[in-house]
Amino acid sequence: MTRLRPEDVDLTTVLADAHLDNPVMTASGCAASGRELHQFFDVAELGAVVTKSIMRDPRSGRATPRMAETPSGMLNSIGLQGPGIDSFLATDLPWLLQRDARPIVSIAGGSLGEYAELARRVGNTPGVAAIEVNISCPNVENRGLVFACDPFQAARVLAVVRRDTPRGVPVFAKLSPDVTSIVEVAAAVMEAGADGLVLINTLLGLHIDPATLRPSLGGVTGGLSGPAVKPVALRAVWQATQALPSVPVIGVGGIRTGADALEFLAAGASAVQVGTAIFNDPGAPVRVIRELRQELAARGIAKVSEVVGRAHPSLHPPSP
Amino acid sequence: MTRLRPEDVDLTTVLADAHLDNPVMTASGCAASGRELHQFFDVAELGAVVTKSIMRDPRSGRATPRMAETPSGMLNSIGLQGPGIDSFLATDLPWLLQRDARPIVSIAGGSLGEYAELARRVGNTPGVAAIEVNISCPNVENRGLVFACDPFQAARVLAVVRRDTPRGVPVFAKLSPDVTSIVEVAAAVMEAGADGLVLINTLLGLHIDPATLRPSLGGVTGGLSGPAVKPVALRAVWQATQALPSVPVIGVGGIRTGADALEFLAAGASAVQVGTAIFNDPGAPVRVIRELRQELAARGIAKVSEVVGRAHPSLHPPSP
Amino acid sequence: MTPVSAEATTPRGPLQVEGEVFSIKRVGDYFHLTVVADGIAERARPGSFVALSVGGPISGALLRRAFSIYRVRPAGVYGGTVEIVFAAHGPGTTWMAQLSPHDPVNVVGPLGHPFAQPLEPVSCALVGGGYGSAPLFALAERLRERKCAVHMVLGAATESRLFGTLEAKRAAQSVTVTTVDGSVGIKGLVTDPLPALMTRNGIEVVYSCGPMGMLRAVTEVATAHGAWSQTAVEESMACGIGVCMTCVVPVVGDDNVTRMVRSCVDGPVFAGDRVRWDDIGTVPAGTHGAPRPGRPR
Amino acid sequence: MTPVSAEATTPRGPLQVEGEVFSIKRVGDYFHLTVVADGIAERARPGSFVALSVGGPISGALLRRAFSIYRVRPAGVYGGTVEIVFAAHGPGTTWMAQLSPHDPVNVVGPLGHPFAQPLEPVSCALVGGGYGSAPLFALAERLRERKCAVHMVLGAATESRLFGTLEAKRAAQSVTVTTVDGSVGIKGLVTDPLPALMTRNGIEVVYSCGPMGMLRAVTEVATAHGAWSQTAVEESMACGIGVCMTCVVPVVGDDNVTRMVRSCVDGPVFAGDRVRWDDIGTVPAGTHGAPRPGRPR
Ligand SMILES: Cc1cc2nc3c(=O)[nH]c(=O)nc-3n(C[C@H](O)[C@H](O)[C@H](O)COP(=O)(O)OP(=O)(O)OC[C@H]3O[C@@H](n4cnc5c(N)ncnc54)[C@H](O)[C@@H]3O)c2cc1C
Ligand SMILES: Cc1cc2nc3c(=O)[nH]c(=O)nc-3n(C[C@H](O)[C@H](O)[C@H](O)COP(=O)(O)OP(=O)(O)OC[C@H]3O[C@@H](n4cnc5c(N)ncnc54)[C@H](O)[C@@H]3O)c2cc1C
Ligand SMILES: Cc1cc2nc3c(=O)[nH]c(=O)nc-3n(C[C@H](O)[C@H](O)[C@H](O)COP(=O)(O)O)c2cc1C
Ligand SMILES: Cc1cc2nc3c(=O)[nH]c(=O)nc-3n(C[C@H](O)[C@H](O)[C@H](O)COP(=O)(O)O)c2cc1C
Ligand code: FES
Ligand code: FES
Repeated sequence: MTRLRPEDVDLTTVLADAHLDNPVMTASGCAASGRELHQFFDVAELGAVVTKSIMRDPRSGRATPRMAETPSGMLNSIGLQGPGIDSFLATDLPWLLQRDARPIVSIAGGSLGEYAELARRVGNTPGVAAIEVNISCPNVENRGLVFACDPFQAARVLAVVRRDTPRGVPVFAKLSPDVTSIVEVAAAVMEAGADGLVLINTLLGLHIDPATLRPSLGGVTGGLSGPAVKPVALRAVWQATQALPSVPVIGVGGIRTGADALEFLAAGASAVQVGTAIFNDPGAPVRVIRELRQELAARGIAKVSEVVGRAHPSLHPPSP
Repeated sequence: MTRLRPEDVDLTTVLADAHLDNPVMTASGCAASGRELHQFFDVAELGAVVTKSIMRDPRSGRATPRMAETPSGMLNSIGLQGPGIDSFLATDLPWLLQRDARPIVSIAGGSLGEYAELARRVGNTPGVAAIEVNISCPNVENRGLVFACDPFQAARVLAVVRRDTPRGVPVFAKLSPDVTSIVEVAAAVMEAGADGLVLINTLLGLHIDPATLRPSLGGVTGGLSGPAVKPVALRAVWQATQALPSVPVIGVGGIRTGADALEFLAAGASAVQVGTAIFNDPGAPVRVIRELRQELAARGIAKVSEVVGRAHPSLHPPSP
Repeated sequence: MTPVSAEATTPRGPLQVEGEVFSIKRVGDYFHLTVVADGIAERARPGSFVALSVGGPISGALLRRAFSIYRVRPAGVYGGTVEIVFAAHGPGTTWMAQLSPHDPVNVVGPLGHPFAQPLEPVSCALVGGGYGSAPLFALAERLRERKCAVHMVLGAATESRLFGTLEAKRAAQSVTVTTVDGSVGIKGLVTDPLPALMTRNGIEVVYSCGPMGMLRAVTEVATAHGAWSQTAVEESMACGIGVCMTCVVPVVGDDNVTRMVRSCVDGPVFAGDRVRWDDIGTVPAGTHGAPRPGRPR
Repeated sequence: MTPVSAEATTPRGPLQVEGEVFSIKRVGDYFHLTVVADGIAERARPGSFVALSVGGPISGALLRRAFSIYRVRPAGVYGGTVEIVFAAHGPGTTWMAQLSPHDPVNVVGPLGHPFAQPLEPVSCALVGGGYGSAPLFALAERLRERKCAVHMVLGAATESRLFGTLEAKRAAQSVTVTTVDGSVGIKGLVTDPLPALMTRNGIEVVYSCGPMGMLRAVTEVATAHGAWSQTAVEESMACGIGVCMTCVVPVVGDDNVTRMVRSCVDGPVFAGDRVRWDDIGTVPAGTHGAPRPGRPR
């Protein structure tokens, strides 16, 4: 066998209508809009840059403290601080496009109307590779219940976003793991028209301040992320792709290395996102691309698509 | 202020009808029936020894590998290997009682009938401090769905166990965090007659073997435990005690130190269990008791009961 | 007199460097750590900081720890070095205190918006609380190069928590020391001697670094004397590079609008009178994008 | 001839000891680590193991790593020591390979059921694969004290993965070495020379430690020659002390019933002919408590 060289591995990835050079993205909220990371590497090297979830209006976010470190992870309660869609479309998105980056824009809303408006405005901007729909937001019209926790409400959001997003711009639903059956929510949003799934958003957690014995975070509870949640994220990807084998899935949760990325691909993801690991290593996303090439080459796998779903015995019977 | 000495802190704890010397227990499945740990410390020093969930019949458990290490945690898929109730009552329970330990017996079943039988046999054995009901088991009569994931099925189990357990022996329901609303399940089991809650059991996770790119565990998915899950466990305790302030809660998930135990008490737990940390430090449960005394003394808190629920602003307004 | 941002010097922007411990020494209650980390010295400016990873190769602590740069030396015999002064506080810094020469240590830096420096040769007070004095020495040097008069006020709870009192004598025209317990210097807070010192020396800019409470009090004194204040704040940071939005403080902009501003890139140094000290830990009403009453978030 | 358990020696039972690295040396592809850990030496028996915590004070790796005890020295000038030989395999052992003298290392041990030793002075073969030879030297010493003849067979993939070939010459009447690549000794597996060696020396007990596949093959040879076999298995262990049930292997009891048996306390040494080698990684049908067909678990 002639040894496969890392640089010869084909990393190109197709996610519904989105064609990417490689399957590695930033995770929403962990890379702002790419500008700061551009000091450490060229953002055009990434499969895509997923931007911080943008809302219609400017938003101050929650009170500090907004973070607490936890074993192999962290909690955050940012509360979706952001400049609002006008400023985003005027400044952040053009910056990414000028650098030849592939932007996937994450949108978040408090009502179906907000989601629809965001979908129209983002979807009609040339150069947007896809829309990621963050449904882990309280539904203003429904007692503040989080859309992602109810398959019916989640599906309504996706139906509206798909309806108002131009054809050719794929729409991905980002799901919360804090549900009894992620497969049920996944099936509901796919049924409603989503083109794929992003799994997973953070887990709900709490941190107690040892000095005051009160919750540390300004927002009381926060979202748990980082390597600590990797087993939960892998499980969600595996369950969703086992139940819905043809659905494109983007895996996220605790990815730090190319080996981690490979595990998500094997579990069924077609692409991956790097989030909290960036805080430890600002160069993590490009390092993950490099390491993924090496992991694939070392196994003699010439195309990344070949490894997607390997962990599913029913879909990929072991070679004899 | 005269300094409070650790040995003068009052750790006595009341959980429904169970009176304990201190609030620190082993977690079910992480201490077998106490015998092995007795090589490292006297099991009578613990508030209680919670035994490995026992089923009616002997049980081989799942195929190996049964564990995988994960960042700050581990996955297990033991599959409730155990000797069955006859052997347990003949050997393990008498051993604990002879050592003056306080046994809390964890029971698990595949049907309501099994739970009822276990409740009767365990509940009628003198010396049992309480019954802990592990409902994270597939329901044989209901398509193998896990009891803990459905408030209605969970409540049915607790109703049957409470009915068949003698008065005076409290019954605790151990809940799974893998649900959309743990408060809903908590309310349902309390309504059905449970005397208190144990929060939390493991989170469902997956590990991929880097060599084969297949799931590592014989049982495919496994339960995530250890410090990685502490923020999720604290959140569950906080949510449940916020919604049901008068319910006794035993906190479990990632506790390693006295400071961790204190955080659970502040979040609303009246007692705590030490699980996976034992695998790192076989003396962890008694060390946690010692450290908890120190933490309380350093804060001038003379009775452990005073600290329970401190993190709830509504229940404990901050002193001026 | 308006302080302006330090001049743009090339090379710019932060680096990530796998460095190596050159030396680590106890200094009172603190540790003085020198790390060989090429390229950082050349880019550092007074007030910028570095972020170190902690816990080693299989660390359970994911986030970097932020430390003000005390001193740098550009590449020479030993490669460029960067020096910090830290307190062993929680698990991460306790781990750092166990480092030995040649141990690897990963550094990201220099980070943050540094101290603005005056164009004219004015009189400056540099006020440091505890290890907060560390970044003031490089600042003092730059100010003296600009022919500014430099007066230092160093305070701490007790003598062992003071850093650099001896070095301050070389760095400044005058040095005033305060301790809460009176173990050395004036018994009290840095703000006790500050007003008289400002009047006496015609101070036009007050620089400060230390606990939030001190920064606020120093700013009050400075403002009351009509002086500019430059404060280096310390807010919990997850990324240190501006991407996570955890490190925000409410700051009033030129347009008089309060914004939740990132202290890692827009700070850590802010004009003291722009920070809403009383409202730290809240989102003050009227902040840009703050929740409007009656609308659930 | 029936091997019986090693005599009960007081003190008994495992300890948890905060030890200290005495020395660490490279030996071929392995590391030879000596730890000062009082009390363990006195309790250790050939075939027992220790479990070390890895990663330091803020480690993200919670579980201990298990290693056969190579050698012990009871408390003397330096306090009691325990020695292991390990391969830097994954993150935990890679971290261990970076240890230096005086570094702290937490040890639990001795753990596990040791090699059973014959009462009569019989002829024994000791077969080690890779670092699996490490526990055989202490065993050889005890066997020689019991006037047993000791023949050693050490095998590995290649020369650098052999451990203790020189020491074996002192420890045994005969030493046979095999390597898969033929870099030293006989080209092949330990089971290639074993049958002839057994016949030649009238071997009655075969001890083995190494990869599962080797243990199984050695057991087959031993059984074919009517000899007893004692095998030290290596199964993933979460606790090492018998409380978690992760480390089970299917073993046939005296009652001919197969049970899933803990290799940390009931092993790691099992009579080779009692282990259902083919069924490792499964719960064989008929195992005590195995799922019955048609009943979901
Ligand atoms: C810009 C800046 C400059 C600093 N300069 C210095 C310095 O020169 N010398 C020094 O000793 N310390 C300095 N600090 C504080 C230092 O970062 C903390 O003491 C350190 O992070 C504590 O880590 P730990 O693991 O010991 O504590 P832990 O409590 O275990 O830390 C847990 C988490 O909280 C964060 N955290 C805890 N305390 C602080 C704090 N005070 N500020 C920010 N984050 C915190 C940590 O980074 C970590 O993510 C500075 C902080 C900032 C933001
Ligand atoms: C009774 C016994 C004796 C052993 N004796 C030795 C010895 O003398 N020398 C030596 O080099 N190795 C020995 N091993 C194997 C050694 O425990 C593993 O190589 C080590 O645990 C790997 O840790 P890691 O962090 O490098 O690998 P990782 O793959 O990161 O380990 C991840 C997890 O899997 C477990 N694990 C991984 N490989 C093994 C394995 N082969 N056996 C058991 N658990 C494993 C680890 O303990 C850890 O919990 C022994 C194992 C057992 C059970
Ligand atoms: C500080 C922070 C901010 C985040 N903000 C968002 C967000 O705006 N929208 C979103 O969909 N997810 C957000 N997330 C979740 C991440 O995109 C990701 O789903 C999660 O952190 C798990 O991946 P990780 O472990 O790699 O970080 C945020 C996570 C962090 C840590
Ligand atoms: C190896 C292992 C076996 C377990 N077995 C049981 C069990 O039999 N019954 C049960 O209710 N919980 C069981 N658990 C869950 C623990 O009791 C506990 O709820 C969980 O591990 C979280 O706590 P920890 O992080 O302290 O381990 C088991 C956990 C582990 C790691
Ligand atoms: S620390 Fe992340 S934005 Fe400032
Ligand atoms: S490793 Fe836990 S029982 Fe054997």
